[in-house]
This record gives sequence, C-alpha cells and structure tokens, in this order.
Amino acid sequence: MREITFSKALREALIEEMERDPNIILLGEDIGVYGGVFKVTDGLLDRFGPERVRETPISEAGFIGAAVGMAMTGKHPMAELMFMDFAWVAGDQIFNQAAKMRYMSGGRVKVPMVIRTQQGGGRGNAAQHSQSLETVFTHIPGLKVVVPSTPYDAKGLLKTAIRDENPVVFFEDKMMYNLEGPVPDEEYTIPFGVADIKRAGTDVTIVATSSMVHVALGAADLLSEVGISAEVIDPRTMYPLDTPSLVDSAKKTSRAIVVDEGYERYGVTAEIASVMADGAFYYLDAPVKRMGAMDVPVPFSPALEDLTVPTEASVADMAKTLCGKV
Amino acid sequence: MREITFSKALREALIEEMERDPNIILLGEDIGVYGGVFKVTDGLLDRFGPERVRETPISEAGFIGAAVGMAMTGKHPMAELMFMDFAWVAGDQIFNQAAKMRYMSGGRVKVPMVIRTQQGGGRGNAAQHSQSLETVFTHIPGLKVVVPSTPYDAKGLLKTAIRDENPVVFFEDKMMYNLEGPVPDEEYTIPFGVADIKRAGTDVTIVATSSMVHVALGAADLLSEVGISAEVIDPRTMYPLDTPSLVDSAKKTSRAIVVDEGYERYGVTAEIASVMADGAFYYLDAPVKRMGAMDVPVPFSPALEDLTVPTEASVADMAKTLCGKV
Amino acid sequence: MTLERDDLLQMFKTMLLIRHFEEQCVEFYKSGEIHGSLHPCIGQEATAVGACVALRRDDYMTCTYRGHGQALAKGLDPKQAMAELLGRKTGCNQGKGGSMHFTDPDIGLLGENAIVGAGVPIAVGAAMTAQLDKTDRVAITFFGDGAVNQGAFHEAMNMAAIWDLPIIFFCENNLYSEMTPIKDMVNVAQLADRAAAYGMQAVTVDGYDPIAVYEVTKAAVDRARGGEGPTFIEAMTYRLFGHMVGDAEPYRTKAEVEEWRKRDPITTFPKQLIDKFGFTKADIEAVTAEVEAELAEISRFALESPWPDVSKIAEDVFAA
Amino acid sequence: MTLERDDLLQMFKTMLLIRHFEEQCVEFYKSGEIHGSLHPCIGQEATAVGACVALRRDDYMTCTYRGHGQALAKGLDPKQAMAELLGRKTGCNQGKGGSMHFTDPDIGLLGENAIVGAGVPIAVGAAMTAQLDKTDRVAITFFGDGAVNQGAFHEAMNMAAIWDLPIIFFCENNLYSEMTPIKDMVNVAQLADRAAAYGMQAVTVDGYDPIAVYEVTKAAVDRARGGEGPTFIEAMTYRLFGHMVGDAEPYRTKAEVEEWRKRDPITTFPKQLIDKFGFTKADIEAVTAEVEAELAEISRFALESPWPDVSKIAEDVFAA
Ligand SMILES: Cc1ncc(C[n+]2csc(CCOP(=O)(O)OP(=O)(O)O)c2C)c(N)n1
Ligand SMILES: Cc1ncc(C[n+]2csc(CCOP(=O)(O)OP(=O)(O)O)c2C)c(N)n1
Ligand SMILES: [Mg+2]
Ligand SMILES: [Mg+2]
Repeated sequence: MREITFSKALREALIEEMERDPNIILLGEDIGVYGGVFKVTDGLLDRFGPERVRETPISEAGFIGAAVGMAMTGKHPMAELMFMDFAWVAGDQIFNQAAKMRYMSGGRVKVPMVIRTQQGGGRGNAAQHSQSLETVFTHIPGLKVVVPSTPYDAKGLLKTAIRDENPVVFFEDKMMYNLEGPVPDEEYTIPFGVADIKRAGTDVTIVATSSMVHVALGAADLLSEVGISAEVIDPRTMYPLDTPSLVDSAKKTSRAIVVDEGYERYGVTAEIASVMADGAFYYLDAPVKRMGAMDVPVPFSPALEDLTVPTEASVADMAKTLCGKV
Repeated sequence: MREITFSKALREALIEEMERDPNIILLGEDIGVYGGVFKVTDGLLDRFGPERVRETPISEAGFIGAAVGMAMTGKHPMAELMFMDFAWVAGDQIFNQAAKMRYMSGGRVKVPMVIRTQQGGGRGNAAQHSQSLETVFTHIPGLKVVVPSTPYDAKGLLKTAIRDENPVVFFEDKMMYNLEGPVPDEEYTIPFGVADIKRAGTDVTIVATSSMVHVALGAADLLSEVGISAEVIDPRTMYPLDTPSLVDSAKKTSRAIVVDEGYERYGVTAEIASVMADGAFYYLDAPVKRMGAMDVPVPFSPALEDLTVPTEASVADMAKTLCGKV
Repeated sequence: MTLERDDLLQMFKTMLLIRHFEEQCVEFYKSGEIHGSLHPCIGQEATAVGACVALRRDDYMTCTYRGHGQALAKGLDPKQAMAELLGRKTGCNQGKGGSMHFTDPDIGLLGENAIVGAGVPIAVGAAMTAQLDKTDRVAITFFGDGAVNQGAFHEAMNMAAIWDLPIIFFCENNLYSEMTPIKDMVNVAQLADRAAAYGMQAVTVDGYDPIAVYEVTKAAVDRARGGEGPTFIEAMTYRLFGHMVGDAEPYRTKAEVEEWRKRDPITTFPKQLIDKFGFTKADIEAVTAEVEAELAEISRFALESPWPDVSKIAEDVFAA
Repeated sequence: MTLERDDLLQMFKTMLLIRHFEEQCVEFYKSGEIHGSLHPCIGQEATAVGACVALRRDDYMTCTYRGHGQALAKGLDPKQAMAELLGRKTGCNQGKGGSMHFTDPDIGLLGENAIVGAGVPIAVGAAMTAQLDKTDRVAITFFGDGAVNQGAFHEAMNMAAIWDLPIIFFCENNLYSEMTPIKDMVNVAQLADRAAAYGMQAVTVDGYDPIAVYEVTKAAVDRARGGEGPTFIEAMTYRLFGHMVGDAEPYRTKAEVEEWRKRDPITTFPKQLIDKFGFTKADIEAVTAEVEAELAEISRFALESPWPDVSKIAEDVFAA
C-alpha cells in the first residue's frame, strides 16, 4: 500500500468530501492563499474557490458562531482553529451553542459541522500554543471528539466526521503532520467509537491517544526486550468511547495504564482509568495507572518541555512496575 | 452559634476583607445598585463606593482580562461572573492568561484574584444557565478551585480565597444562597486542601461536592434506616484536593461513591474515583462508583431537569447495591 | 410590499397578542406554572412587530431570551410557545428549551439565546448560507443595547460588513442592560454610532412607532435582498416591565416609567389607527376580543398539554 | 520632555540594537539554538522606539509575540531577552516563557502575549490600577492590525473609553495579519476609524518615522497622565521580514517589500540624523560599532548561560 503523510491524508479526505458535497465550506485563518499554517488546506483555494475556502478575520468566536448558523441552515461548515488553545476565545460558540443547540431545540435543528484543530507540545511553542484540551471537549455533552494517531485513521475518521450530522471536533497533533503511513487508494471510512488495537499483547494494556500512541508503541518495544508483552490500544474517538474494548483488554491483561498528552489532573486519563477500574474490577492485579502531562503550563525551554509529557521510557517504567519487574 | 444564610456569610467575608485590604476591588455586572442578581453584594456599593464596587459592561473577557492586569499591578480584584456558563466567553482570560501568567513569567509576576461565580441546576434556567463546570477549571493548571457547601465553609473559604496570592475560582450554588447554617461571630478562615467529614460512618464513603453534599447527607439518612452507616466527606476545594483524607476514608469503609453535579462523563468524579481506586486499591470490596449529571445539556422542563442529577434516593440506592443490600 | 390598511390592523393585533401573551406569562410565573427566568418584552411589541412585518417567513432570525414577541411576530405558533414556557411536550422545543430558547426552523427562527451577543454571529452564518445559495433570503438578529459591548457582536458586525452579507442587526435600545443604564456603559450618543467602525450603514428609529420601525426595517431588508449588504438598526424603546419577573427596579424611577408608558404602543397605536387611518373603535374592539379568545385557547392548550416523556430525556443530544 | 539631540542618537542606537538583535535571533533560529516560533519585528523598530521613548520606565505595557523590539525599547535587558529566547535559566522568565512571553515587572512589562488581542484588556486593568492609585502612570498596549477584529480588543476599548483610563492603544498596522491582508478583513479606510465607535480620540501616524511616532505617543501619554483618557494610535508600518521565520511569503510581492525597504527606518533615520540634525557619519559609525560590540556580548552571554534547573520545573505555577 502507498505511504502518505498525515497531512496529505487529511487533505485527501477534505478534497474527496468537498467534491462529493458542495455544502461543505471551509472557514479559517490563512487557510486559503497560504494553505493553512500547517499546510493541510494547501491548494484547496485554487480548487474550490474563495466561497468554499473562506479566509476569516481573527475572530474565532465570530466565525465558529457563523459556522453554527450555517450548519443550522443547510451547510456543512468546517472551521479550522489554528491552535486548539484558541478554543478559549470561541468557547461560548463551541460549548454553549454548537454543542447544545440541538438538544435545546428539542431536536428541531441539527448542527452538522466540524472543528478541525491542532494540539500538543514538542515544538517549543510554550504555554499558550501547546495545550491538549481534549478533556474539555469530551466533558461537554453534544460534541463528538476524534483523536487520530495515524494517516490511515486520520483520513478515515475525518471522512466520518464530515458525514456526521453533529458537531465533531477533530484533533490533529502538531508533531504528526509529517508522519507517513499506509493509506489505501480506495475510499474508506472508519466508524466512531471503535478502538483499534495498535499492537496486541498479554501482560499489560496501554491505552494511548493521539501522539501518545507512538510513545506507547515505543514503550512496548522496550518492554518486549525485558519479556513483557504490552497491548497498545487506541480509542481513536474520545466520545463516543469504546468502553467494552478497553475493559476487555484490561480483563485480559489484568494491568492497565492510560496515557494521554493532556494535563493529567482531572483529565481524560481519569475517565478512562475509572471506567476500566470499574468494568474490570475483579480482574485487575494492580490499580489502573494514569500518565498525562505534568500539572504545569507547558514550559518553553527545550530543557523542560519534553519532561512534562510521558515518554517511552517513563511509560515502560510504569509498565514494569505494574508487572513487578523492577 | 448564630445561624445565617450562605449569601450573608459570603457578604460578611467580602465586607470584612474589603475593610481590611483597600486593594480589594469588585468588578461585575449589576453588582452595585442592584447588589448582584443573587444579592450577595447588596449594600457594598454604598459602603465602599463605585471605584471599589465597579459595575462593568457586559464584557466578561474584558473585565476578567482587566482583573488580570489589576492583579499583576498590585490590586486584588474579585470578578463576579453572574453565571458560570459565561466563563465560556471569557475563557481565554481565565485559562490562557490568569492561570498561566505566573508560570510563563518564570515567577516574575503574581496574579492574586478571585472569580466568584454561581452554578448548578434546579431553577429551570435551562442549558446555558445551569452548568456545573468545575471539571474545566480544575483541569487547567494554575487555578485553585473552591466549592463550599455550607455557610460556615463559604465564609471561611472565601476569606482564604481572598488572601491567596493566586487566581482562585469560587463556585457558589444557585440553590444554596438561602441555606442557613451556623457561622461564628469571630474571625476564622479555612485552609484549602482540607476535606471535611460532614458525617462519619463505617460502611460506605460518599464523597460529595457543593450542592451534592446535602444530597449525600439525605442519602445517609435513608441509609441509616436500613442499617448502613455512610460517611459523607466534602473535599471543599477541588484543587488542591485532599487526596489522603479521601483515600483513608475509602480504606476504612472499603466502598466508595463520588457524587458531583457536573456532567459525569470525563468529569471530576472520574478524577476523584480514580485517585481513590488507585490509593485504596487493596482495601476496596467493590469498584468506586461515580454519580454526576446525565450526559445531556440541562433540560428546561421541570418534568426533566431534576432527573438529570443525582438524588438522595439514587445515591442511597447506589450505596445499597455496593453494600449488597438490595 | 408597502403596508396596506389591513396590514396595519393585523400589526396591531399581533402587538396586542404579544402583550396579552406576556401578561399571561407573568401570571403563570407568579402562580408557579412557569419556572426559571422570564424576561417579558412588555412595552417592546412595536419593534418586534414592525420589524417582522418587513420579513418573509423563510427569512432567518435569531433573538434573545427577551424574544417571545419577535418569535410570535415571525410566525411561531403561540400555543407551542406557551406550552414551551410551561415545559410541556407540545412546546416548540418539546419543553427542553424553555423561555430563553424558542426555536422553530419552519419560520426561520434559529433560536432565542440565553447568552448575550451569542445569536449575532449565528445569524451571520445564516446570512452566509443565503448568500451562498443565492436564495435572496435575509437574516435578522435582534439583541439589546447591552450586547453591543460583547466581543461576539463586534466580530459578527465586522464579518457581515466585509462580506456584504444580507443581514440586519436590530438593536433594541431599551436604555438598560439588566439593571445597568447603557449610557454609563458606552461613550457614544447613539449605539448606531458603532456601525461606522465597520463601514456599515446605520439608522436610529423610534421603537415605539411600529410604522417607523417597519419602514427602516423594510429599507434594510430591501438593501440586503438586493445584495447591498448589512444594516444596523437602533430602535429606541423601553420595557414597561422589569428586566425579569422579580426585578424590584431600584435602578429607575417610577416617573421615568410613567413617561414612557404615556407612549405605550399598545395604547397609542390603536389611537393612531383611528385618528390617521380611519379605523373605528369597533374595529379595535373586535381585534381585542379576538385576541382575548385566542389567548384563552392558548392558555388552555398549554395547561392541558402533557409533560415531556421522561424516557426521552437523553434523546436529541445528537442527530442520528 | 521634548527630544534632545542626544535622545535622537539614542533612539537610533536602540533601533539598531533591535535590528541586530532580531537578525541574530533569526540566525540562532536557523542554527537550531532557538526553538518554537519566532516573529521578528524587523522593519518595525521605529514604532517600538518612537513610542517607548515617550514612556516612563514605571509605565505599564503589554505587547504581542512580535514584541521583542518594544520590550527592549522599554528597557528589558537584552542579555536576559536573548537568554530567554534560547530557553536559558538567565532569561527574563527563566526560560519558561520564551519568545512570545517576555515579562518584566521591573520595567512595567506585563507580558508579551501569544493570543491575539489578549494583552489589550490586561493593559486596561493596569490602567485601572494607575487610576485608582493616582500614580500618574499610564499603560500602553501594542497589538497588530489583525487584533482589531478580536472581541477582547473591542471590550477593552470600550471599558477604557467609559472609564477615561490612562491608556494608549497602539496598533501597528503592518498591512498583514499573518498571511492575510488587513484590507480584506475590515471595511474601513483606516483602523483609526474604529475608535469613533467608542468615542475615543484617535490618530494615524507614519510608523516608519520614529520622530512622528514619538510625537503622537507623547501627546497621548500627556493626555492620559493629565486624566484626559485614552487614545488610539494607528501606526502605518511594515515588516521587512515574513510573519515568522519560515514564512514563504506567497501573499505579497517582492516589489511591495522593496518599496517599503527603501524607507527602512534603519537606513533612513541615520540619514535624517545627518542631514537634518547635524550628526556626522562618524557619530553613526560609532553607534553602530557600539551596538555590534554589545550584541556580541549579548550572544555570548546567552549561549554560555545554563539551562533551567530541571528540578524547578513544577515551581512558579503558584505564588506561595
Ligand atoms: C455573556 C453574558 N453575560 C451576562 C449575561 C447576563 N445577562 C442576561 S440579560 C443581561 C442584560 C442584557 O441587556 P441588553 O442587551 O440591553 O438586553 P435587554 O435585556 O435589555 O433586552 C445580562 C447582563 C448573559 N446572559 N450573557
Ligand atoms: C486568538 C488568536 N487567533 C489566532 C492566532 C494565530 N495568529 C498568531 S499571529 C496572527 C496574526 C496577527 O496579526 P496582527 O494582529 O496584524 O499582528 P502582526 O503579527 O502583524 O504583528 C495570528 C492569526 C492567535 N495567536 N490568537
Ligand atoms: Mg437593554
Ligand atoms: Mg499585522
């Protein structure tokens, strides 16, 4: 199978879907002439014109609000939030409007829209440009939340997101755009709420999301060197969450770690750990462990930044402790 | 001891602290002439004048941002967010600015400010005026989060909040303002990070926050009728969280339920349940259970609203199940 | 369309219906039938009706928690509206939204909104749809004076201006935002002065004169339909009731209220109909009787309507 | 204060220091010494220096990720600045903030900011402190043309206007917000036109003329100190470098850049000093040599500085 980058996989999904459905409209800052600061929308302005690739002022509340209005009137807007951190200036339109509109209307309207955004550390962008805020989005009812970790998943899940009739938030990881991976030429989609076992194993379950999938896979390699067989499982969507698969894996291995790049405290690892601890209670040999980002705003210095997130070594160490191999 | 309302306890704390420290400045909508829509600041304009009780335009991002600037330059502002739901229009100033400023500056500045706000359902205010968003605030490093459940706690914790040198978010419950309770005449403060056992018990631990403390106490009454002794423990501050006390209680009773009015999914109950499940792993007879609000925007109809949050009966039922008494 | 004689009487009828409807709401609130917060538009009926008469049923609209009058004027079934206020299954939102969230896509109503300023960008999005689809629909967004200090308002105004969108920004300047006088919260003489910052056409109108409101709105709608872009309308109006039921009104004087009450459109407009347009007292009385009968039916319908199905509580979060 | 001859030379020196400092940053970025995003103000030195000369050291200031020049002009130690960019312990923020977050309360710098528009209300708060304390300090907030479309800007402008705050809103209109021409994003001829919406005094100035910038800023500062309230300044300027290191600049022509480069203040201002103010070529050369020596020392200091203490990574989230 051909290998393409994460970024190209996303662009293909956008192009194919925009060709299919003329109601899909992109909105965002610098997405046109420049093709987006991470180049995901490169070439789309030429292809689809300025009405469908609409460059906006620096008015996130304004254009996400406009996307809500477009979605309620028959369009399928896709708003690009250049950095997830900017969700905070558009919070009302995302969390009070897009997420709640259908329910408040008693099902009278629907709000089919996608917010594509980009998250995570690793680029020295410091505290206001490096957050992983999936917890906030998954906590609020009314939004679906997608966190792809491979080019294959990215393309298939983005297509599903675009075809969904609800507000979907799609999180890309800023360090992953150049990651290459196999993506078939043929059309495919990936359903929401289906976790993917990225590596099968028997001794310990590592649930990992987005960028942390690769960290977990690296950890699994390290673990195999010391005779520990780790299963790496990627929920792919945070909501809906494939609880049964996660619980089954924990039942099978009887030990589990949950790894995510968001702040650990009151973060998504807590939800996942607690549903696993509940569902697999009588099977667990040890408490479910959580590993997220340190409880600090992301520091700038390269001497500090990477220390705030889980690494292959730290995840492997945790697994060894759980398996009694230290 | 005299009994006063929750609202009066808060007002006393404000008055005493404002008398003590001229740098304390209140900011907010309708807090002056009207005394605040929940009347907490009643009379303060007359007492302290318009410079210290500053009525603002409907510009939450603007005046919370201004509070950040005041705090960085020597004042101790207290911004009132009329409903917590409005945090979403001021999110950037709360989460990207107030919370991160000190860390980003490498400790060069401090941001001593309080955001007082009001939360919860029960008044038919529907989806955009009934949220309990403590999860969002506790997830972001740099904020302290206070959730008092009694007039006594409200006064003592608000004084501590005001004397803290950091951004503190103080959540009042809209149904609790008229709740009466004992409050001493003498000056006192309550330290952050110290949970309070609201009722001691031996068979099951119920961790409950804010309004849910009263639900838990009611449940404990119901449980005592069937011979189950429930311990009700109130963390009082979500961050810092008194993990040792919670874990100790779970170790003692070997069964635990966490009850909170926020959305259950990816909510604070997950954090608390998972730290308890981890810390008391070898003592627990059953999985730690979580009870939060249903995973829906708060519905308006009185026929629906109350069904979305835990009740005395539902908490008692859960406890009975855990104790094998159903 | 210019207003015909019949339109005028119909306008009065709608205004009166709104007034009686809201007075009934206040009663229901006091008797405990209506929960939550209730923000009557009593005194502001002329803006709602004057503006909505200039619109087509398929035009888009957003408004605020104070939008009952606008919703009814745009065509919302008053029975469904009242049932919604009572939290019943037959409400326009099945009881899930309530007073602050009336929504009805059949009449283009994309929601009242409980967040100040939030409906403004949403209406901008609807106008974008209309522009893209070349349907010649327009969008209107109603908001209060206090909303002009909210960031979302600003961002939305600018987007509409740069994209020449078919939208009318309709500001009901009732002098107060909750309990705060707007004059303390802006540094301009008229809120219409704000529009210049966006290069947008603007006009201030007497919001107690339904015909004047109709005329400026009609002109703005014509411009929008003709592709000439957005207009900001500031209508000077006044609520004869408090901000919400329960408001003790310490922030304004009785004399001020009385001054405005003299101009109450519900009493002055019928006089005008008689004096200037040749209607008779009997015409007015007939309309009044009709409204009273309708209202009795509305209340009965709402009171007798069933409660929402508890088993459906978790439905409608997502579309299938 | 009016500008003395020595002030002029000092202004040039600061401008040159900023230019060389930033050119060095670009080098360090390319060689991998500087991580993250880097947004040089190359070409915009005249606004930074012209404005900051009109301020006192104890005046408050907020700026943006493009604020290195302003920070240096306000008095930030360039060694600490460079060390911060390299993520070192000796940086003004101990390496925790980086390029977009220089902060130094000793010179009133309340932070650059990585969120467009966010520094604007923060400066309003500082101006409130000054007004409350009657210290006669003023606040200045620097932001770009793109920021005028952000809600926080709007809310802050309004608050400053209604409360007559001692603050200067300094908009560097460099024609682009990232890769987007501002002319497509507003519907007014000059951004200064926005100020009328708030009843605020405004002026547009040539941002490539440091003396003109000084003069309008000085007038605004005097008004603010005198209790006469806020001023909005729009300085027309241009970045001679891209938005950030790595910007391929497809959105503007080489010819446009060359047109502005002809007026580059770093080359035109010294000419003006010689032609109009009687300085000699030797004066300029002496300053240039000084700056070069300083810069060598700055770079050496930064490169030799230690990394932050890993054990202190979790410190500074909260004050004790
Ligand atoms: C963002 C936000 N802030 C504050 C409120 C609380 N609030 C509800 S109505 C209101 C006053 C609005 O005044 P105005 O815009 O003049 O409308 P009016 O009520 O007079 O029709 C306020 C402050 C809110 N709902 N949303
Ligand atoms: C709220 C927000 N939206 C978007 C961005 C991304 N961004 C960074 S700089 C920039 C352009 C700002 O342009 P302008 O205000 O003109 O300042 P300049 O960079 O030209 O100095 C954008 C869109 C951001 N940092 N914050
Ligand atoms: Mg008003
Ligand atoms: Mg710019």
